[in-house]
Amino acid sequence: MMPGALPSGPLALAIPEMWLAGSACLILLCDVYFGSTRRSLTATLTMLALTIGVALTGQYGLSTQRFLLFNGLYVADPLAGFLKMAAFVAMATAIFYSQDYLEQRAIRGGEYYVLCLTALLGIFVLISANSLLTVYLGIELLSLSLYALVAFDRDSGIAAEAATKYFVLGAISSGILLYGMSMLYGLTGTLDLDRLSTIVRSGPDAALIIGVAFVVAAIAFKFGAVPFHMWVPDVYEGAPTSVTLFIATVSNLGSFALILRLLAHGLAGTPAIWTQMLMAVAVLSLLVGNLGAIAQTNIKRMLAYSAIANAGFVLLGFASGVNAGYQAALNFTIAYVITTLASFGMILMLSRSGFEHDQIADFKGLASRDPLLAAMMLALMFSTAGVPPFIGFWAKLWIIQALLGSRHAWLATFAVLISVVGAFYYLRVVWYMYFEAAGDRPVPEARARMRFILVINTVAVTVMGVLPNALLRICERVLPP
Amino acid sequence: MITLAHLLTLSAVLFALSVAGIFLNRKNLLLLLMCIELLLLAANFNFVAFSRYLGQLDGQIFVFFVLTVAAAESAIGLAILVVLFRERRSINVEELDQLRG
Amino acid sequence: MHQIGWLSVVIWLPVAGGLTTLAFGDERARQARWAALVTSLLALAACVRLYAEFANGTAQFQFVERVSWIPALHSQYYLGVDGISLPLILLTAFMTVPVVIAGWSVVDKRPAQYYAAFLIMEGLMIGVFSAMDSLLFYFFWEAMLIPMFLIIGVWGGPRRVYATLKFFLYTFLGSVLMLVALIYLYLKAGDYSIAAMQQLPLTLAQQRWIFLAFLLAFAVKVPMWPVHTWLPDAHVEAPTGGSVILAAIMLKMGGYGLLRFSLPMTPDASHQLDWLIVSLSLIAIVYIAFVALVQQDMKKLIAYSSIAHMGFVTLGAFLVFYIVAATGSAKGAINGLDGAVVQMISHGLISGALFLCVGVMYDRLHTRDINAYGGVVNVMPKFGALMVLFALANSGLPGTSGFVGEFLVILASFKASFWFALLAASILVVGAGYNLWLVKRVIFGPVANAQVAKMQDLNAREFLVLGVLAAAVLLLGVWPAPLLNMMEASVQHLLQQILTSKIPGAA
Amino acid sequence: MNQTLLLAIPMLPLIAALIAGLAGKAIGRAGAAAVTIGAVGASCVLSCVVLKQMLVDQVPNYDGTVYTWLVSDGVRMQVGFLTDRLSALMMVVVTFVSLCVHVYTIGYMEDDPGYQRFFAYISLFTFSMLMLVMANNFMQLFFGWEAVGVVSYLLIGFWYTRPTAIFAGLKAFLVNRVGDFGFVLGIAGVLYYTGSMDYQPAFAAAPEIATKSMILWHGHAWSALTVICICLFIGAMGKSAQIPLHVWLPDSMEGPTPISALIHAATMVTAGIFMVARMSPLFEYSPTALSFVLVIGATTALFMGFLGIVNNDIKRVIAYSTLSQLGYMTVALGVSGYSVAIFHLMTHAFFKALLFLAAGAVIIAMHHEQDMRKMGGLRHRMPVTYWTALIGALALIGTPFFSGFYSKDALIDAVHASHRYGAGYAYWCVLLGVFVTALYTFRMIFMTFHGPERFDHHTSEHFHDVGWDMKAPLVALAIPSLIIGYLTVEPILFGGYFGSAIKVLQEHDVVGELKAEWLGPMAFALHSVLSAPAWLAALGVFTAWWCVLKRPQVGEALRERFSGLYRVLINKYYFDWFNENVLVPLALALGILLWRGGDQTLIDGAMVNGSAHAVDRLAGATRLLQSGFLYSYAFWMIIGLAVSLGWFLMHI
Amino acid sequence: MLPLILFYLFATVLVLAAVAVIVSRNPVYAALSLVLCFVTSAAIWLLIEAEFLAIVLVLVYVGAVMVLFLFVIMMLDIDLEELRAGFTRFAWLGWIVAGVIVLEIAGVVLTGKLGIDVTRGAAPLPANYSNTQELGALLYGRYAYPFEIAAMVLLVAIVAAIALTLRHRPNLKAQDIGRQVAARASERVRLVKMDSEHRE
Repeated sequence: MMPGALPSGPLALAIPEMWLAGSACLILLCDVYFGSTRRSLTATLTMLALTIGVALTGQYGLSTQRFLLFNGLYVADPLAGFLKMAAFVAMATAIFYSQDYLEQRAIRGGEYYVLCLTALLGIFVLISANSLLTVYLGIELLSLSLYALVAFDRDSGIAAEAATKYFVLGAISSGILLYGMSMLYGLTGTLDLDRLSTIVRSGPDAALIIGVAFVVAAIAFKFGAVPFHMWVPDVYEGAPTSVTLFIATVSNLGSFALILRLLAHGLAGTPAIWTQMLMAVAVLSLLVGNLGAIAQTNIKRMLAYSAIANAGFVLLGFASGVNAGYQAALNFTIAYVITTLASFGMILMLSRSGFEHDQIADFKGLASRDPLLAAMMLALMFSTAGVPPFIGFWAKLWIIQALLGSRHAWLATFAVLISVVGAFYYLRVVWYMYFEAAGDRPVPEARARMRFILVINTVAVTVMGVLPNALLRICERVLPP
Repeated sequence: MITLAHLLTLSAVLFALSVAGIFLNRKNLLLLLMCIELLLLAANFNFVAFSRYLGQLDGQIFVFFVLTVAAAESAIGLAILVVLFRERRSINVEELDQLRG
Repeated sequence: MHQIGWLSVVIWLPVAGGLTTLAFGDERARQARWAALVTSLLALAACVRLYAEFANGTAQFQFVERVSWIPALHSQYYLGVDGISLPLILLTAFMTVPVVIAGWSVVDKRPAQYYAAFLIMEGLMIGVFSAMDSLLFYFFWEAMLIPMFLIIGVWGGPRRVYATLKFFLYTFLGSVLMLVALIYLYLKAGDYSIAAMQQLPLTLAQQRWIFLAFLLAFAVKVPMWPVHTWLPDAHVEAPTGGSVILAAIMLKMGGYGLLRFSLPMTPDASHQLDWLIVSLSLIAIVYIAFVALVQQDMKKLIAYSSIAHMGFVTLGAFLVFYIVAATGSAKGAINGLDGAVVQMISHGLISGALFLCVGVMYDRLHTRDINAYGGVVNVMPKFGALMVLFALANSGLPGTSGFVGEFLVILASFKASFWFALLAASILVVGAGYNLWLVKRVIFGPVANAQVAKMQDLNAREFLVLGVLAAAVLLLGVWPAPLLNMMEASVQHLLQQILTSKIPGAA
Repeated sequence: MNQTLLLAIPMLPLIAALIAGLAGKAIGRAGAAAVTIGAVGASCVLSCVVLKQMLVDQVPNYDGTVYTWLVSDGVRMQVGFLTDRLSALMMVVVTFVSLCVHVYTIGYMEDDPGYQRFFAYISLFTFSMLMLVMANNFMQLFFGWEAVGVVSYLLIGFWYTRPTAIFAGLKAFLVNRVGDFGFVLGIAGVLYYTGSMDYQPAFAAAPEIATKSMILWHGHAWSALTVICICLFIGAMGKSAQIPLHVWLPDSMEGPTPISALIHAATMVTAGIFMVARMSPLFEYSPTALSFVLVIGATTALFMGFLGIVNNDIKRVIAYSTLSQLGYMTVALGVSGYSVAIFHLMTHAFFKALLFLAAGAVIIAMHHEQDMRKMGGLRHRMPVTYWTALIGALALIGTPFFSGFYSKDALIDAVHASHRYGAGYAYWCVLLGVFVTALYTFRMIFMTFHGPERFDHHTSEHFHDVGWDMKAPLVALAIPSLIIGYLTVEPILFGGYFGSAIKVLQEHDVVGELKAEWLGPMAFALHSVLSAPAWLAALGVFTAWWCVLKRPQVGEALRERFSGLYRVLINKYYFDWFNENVLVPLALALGILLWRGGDQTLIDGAMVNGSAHAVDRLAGATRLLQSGFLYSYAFWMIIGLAVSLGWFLMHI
Repeated sequence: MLPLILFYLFATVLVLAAVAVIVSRNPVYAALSLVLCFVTSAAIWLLIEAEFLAIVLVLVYVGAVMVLFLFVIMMLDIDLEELRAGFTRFAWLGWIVAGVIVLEIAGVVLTGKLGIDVTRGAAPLPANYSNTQELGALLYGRYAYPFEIAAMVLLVAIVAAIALTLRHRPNLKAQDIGRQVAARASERVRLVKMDSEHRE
């Protein structure tokens, strides 16, 4: 493909989406014709598509300015380019980690990859959304793909249960979102977020309150924030681990885009309402997430509660209502995605056919069975707990800094104190790996390729923990004040 | 004259009924799906009403898309329901409690 | 400016050595051991070089390295030492060597990881003492928890999990609030450098909050009563080397933090709340000494005695305002500060040595219960002599390092109040009580049982380790002047900072 | 004066101690003995040289620094020597007695496996004692003070397999620590009020401190100097075994006898006396403190003497005698008769060391039998020991012309002359003490050396007199015990020997009052026939003779007659009982209470683990919330929405 | 006046039908009640001159979605008796919450605190106004981008529904397109060589 053959000018900024949609269709077709014997080709093709996507985004999708496309329904700005790039990379990594797992469970359908790509497309739509309508469609595209993915392992009863719960609650939340959007629309007469942000000002309007409250509730649902979090543990546990990995990582980038576009941008004029709501939600999330995780024995479920707690942190960044907070939230999201990719990658790495390796106790004695994997898991757990020298530390640090900078000292104090409680369950994984005997648990399989990527992933967690400046700078740059 | 207030109130009642339906129902999953349709209907009512009374069509466009998405959603929802039923031989909400805690 | 950043060398050399050790793997334990020993010796040599080039008589920071690290947060890789931190760095490098040697033939469970943990920790601890950027300080401060967590958890005793979790969560709880305070200060100062924070004007209310946040972090580390209960548990369960490092160095970080952060950054709050520190210190000295008296587990006894002795550090550091109030001048306050620092160094040597002694006995009898011993000197005369020496040093015998710090603090506390001095001096009696009673029950007396009768005296390796420590303890006791000279200017400077109000408009 | 010379005096024993201690095996038993004896001998000679320089060559006092120990806040703490006539005298006494003990040890410890170690210890002790004596500042004084305590601790527990010995060592150290506790406070006070740790500036500031007061409790101002002096004296009470810190000294007899002679009679226990004399420039300005000293000393002098009467252990009798004599010295200090105190200290050092060594010889000869009831009639079997012991005993009870006479009578006269508060009580105590001293001393002499042999056949068979290595020191000590008082009483007490070393205010100068009546040592001795003490002493000897030799049953009868009193005495006034059954259990109970109750239950149980449990319970509750039922999930979502909506709608 | 009467009529039916949806114990009745809801809603939308959506609602919902519902109900062979047990113990709470929400929303609507003038009627539309045409123009012009996304949504629905429900039963004979396309001429005919039978 010659660069010159592609549309130049602003429309080229939408090439990532175009490529994604096109390649999804293409792969669907290919998959049908490959036949069941060569299904693994689909995975390879998907990886290829994602890699090309990265290249295309790098070439066309990045912009230093803010452009509006498609009659203002689509925005291309530095943040969008960065998030899409991150989403591509995260998706590719996630699929890479998932391959063996899917292979072993005979989840070979090419539809799996297609749905992954459409979900990614949904995220992209969210990232570039500049209208209530595109926000809604993005959410739905993402969610519908995810519902299907969660249920994808048709032989698993709990997957179906998880999918059902996810679906029902998700549908309710999108109903709530729609109701809220309708109120905002009714008040302003526009769906356009740019115009919304100029029209909406804090006032005693009930329509605004209803609209904002409903929208925030739906956003909180997407984040899995308390009390809209109930789906998170069940879905994380019930879904195939590869899907959980997707929900826990890539999907978070979409959530971040959602809250940024809708609240931080669209409702920038009336922060008083939603920052207060977010604070309440975030505090509850930190509390419930950290407490809930303590009592878990299933690591996927534990990480689900951890996700709830971490959502609390991201929401705290937004609750600060200042740009520094949004930057911190972005940084936190990226850090969280990188770390969580590797954490779930580790679970996938350790699971074998017929054995999910999803109990925390399955980690017992890993340090003696496979010191390298144990050391990496250690790094990941401490990173998530927010202990230097890992990336998670800076993520939390910046959130706290934003909170203090916006005079929310109590929130900051609460956040750090509750993260001490949270540290316990991360430590428990380390404890099982290092302090407990292995028993008759087997030595993990070699899987050199996956191991290699995991090492790179963990090294990234550490290197970015020792030298965090680059990521911080990027966050500053893509979210200029 | 039908005022906006009429329509909004009606939509609020619909919304509340669907909400009530969702958590009153502890048995049949299908009923839950129907309640969700009702919920979407309530939102659509708002959009249509606002669109009409504001004199601009964006709201109705939105409803159009909502209807499309809702159809797709129903399809997937029912597919999941089918999968669930095949696994569990039941669509009883009360029996969906393997995942908990 | 130095061509080579020697501070970086002493920080990263052990870390790199630790990673090398790790790379050798547990299968090649022999190589790993030697790598660890060589690394620790090299680090010590580098530290000695620092000492040799250190210029006394100035409060300026020396060997300063300042490189951009996180411009986005206005934080730098900013290192430097003054007369307060250099002794602690020397102590760290010095104590790591015995720890490495002490584990030589004793640790056979994952030896490479064992040594790696200690070496990495050495680097991080030196980092704590040499960081001049508070974010860098915190970075090292927290990172150090990880290897310690593993050391206690992997190589510890039967209740190691409880102990190490308690240790981690306790210290983590303390330090996160410090982080909040540091960020707050950064937002005010616009810079994470410690110097900038020390010069930042703050109202009394702000200082009070910051002081309390700092206090929790440092009090847990010191540890001060009543946040001390993690220490006995951690010590009892930790392997010998872990106990040594814990007692010898990690506790000092709390004291160091008080001197480097609390006092100079929040002098007015320190003034306002000094009653709190002084009372807690005195409680620690008296209360904990009595608790130590009744311990049956040797490590626990020494752990409690550590708490009591660290009480002198906190007491010495916070006497200054009382002295000013009582005598109208700060004359004598430096005695307290000097005493605090000297006490840190000395306690590092003595408690480290005592834990090594317990380790020596534990290696032979696999129990730390005092009742299981008796008459050890009959079969282990060399060991007995050294143990008695360290016990005496621990009870503050003149001529040993244990005396210097306590003496200075008692001298200073008399200026603050006769009663402070009285309570502080009570350690002379109770301290001697628990130390010598321990010696009486363990070392002296007829051979208690058949197991004791079979104990072998120190081998050359153990003798070397304990002998070197004994020499250090005596040397510091007989001639502490070099240490005091090193500190003098920095402590003077610190006193100036403490006495300068930071409340805007008050000065 | 030559600093190297002074430095050599303490360093030689130290080096010898190190050699004997660290290389004991290499140099062997004889080597260890030779090295240490050589070193202490050299020290002794050098000390004599120093004394000679001071007396004969009139070399001025030396006050110099060897090295700076540390400088903190401008306070220079250093190691240095102050050599004046006081310290020179002490040096000679210390090194001389030490030398004798060293020589004596060759024989006494002959069969002991810890031979080299013992020599190392006593050499180390000599070093420590010299450091104490020669100090020119409080820091070094305290160093020596504690160092002698430690060596004493090690030596009492020398036979470390004996539980009683190690117990006694521990007890000695702890009780001494109680004294040191006061001592260190006193030093801190000195630093506070004078800003210096050195003697000279501190002494110079004494009149000024005397005018200051410190508030210890609301509204109760104390003279700062009194507080300091009492604190310092508490230190002396520990070292010099004054009531109630005397309890360790009798027990310390568990150590080998040379130690009892060296440390627990001649040198270490007198450190307190020396220290107060050294601090005379301070004490002089605090009559209150001196009265305190006086009363404590007098009480010790008399009541410890009583205990000597009922004891049957030969060493313990001498130990109680030592306590009593220390009380005498303290009394002398209390009436500002510092020179008398030091004089008595010196004479006492000789004759008490002599008595201990003699007792040691008896013990060795009797195969480690210490019970006097199993002795008797030994004067024939051990004539040298007997005669030297008799000299010692006569000196102790103050027989005219013997050394003890001069010091004790001068002391009693000084007390008599004093008008200090408490001096009347003290006078009666010391006077009665003379009788008591004579009684128990000669009871001991008679029981041991006179009368029938009460030991069994086996002992009799294997009895062997000690060799000349042990007898020589006896003789060496007997000579000064006999004559030194006569020779030195005049210069020391009235010849201004101490010069500026001891400061006595004009109005307190009791010795000066005595001087007016002084006619010379001969006349003093002859006059004593007319004085009460001589008669009391004679009466004591007579009583002892009567009860022990003449009518042995009288003792028994008295014991039964005054059984209550006897029980009090045999239980040592219940001091030990109190300490062991009240103080120690109280401390342990407190420890247990604070540990179990405070640490484990309150802090750990309620706060630390309590919060962990609370978190745990909350976590369980959170789990319950996640019931697994869709309708409940939806319910929480809707409730959350409704609540937040309601909250904001209420606020418009 | 007539529209208002009609509105009240339809609204009443709508609410009653909605209540019927949530209280009926038989899913078939519920589905049919829901159909009634949609139809009355469409009628109300017609009343306020949103005719295109009214028709779409009936076509899409009644015609497609509800049929799908009924189809699934029939297909799943659900044991209705089991599902008939009724509401939760906390039904009263549900009703209260529903009431609160109605009060919250309707309350502010009716008290005029909404921030929007809710009392006015809609502006009359011009005579030649075609709701359908206007919507069409918007849909294919301004809203082309969402339209494409909606297409993807439908694609997802198709793919997902098939992927989830299509079952390859072991003994099912079906076409395998992949294999058919990949087949080569040489593989189409297999020559089997058989030994001739030997007669005994």
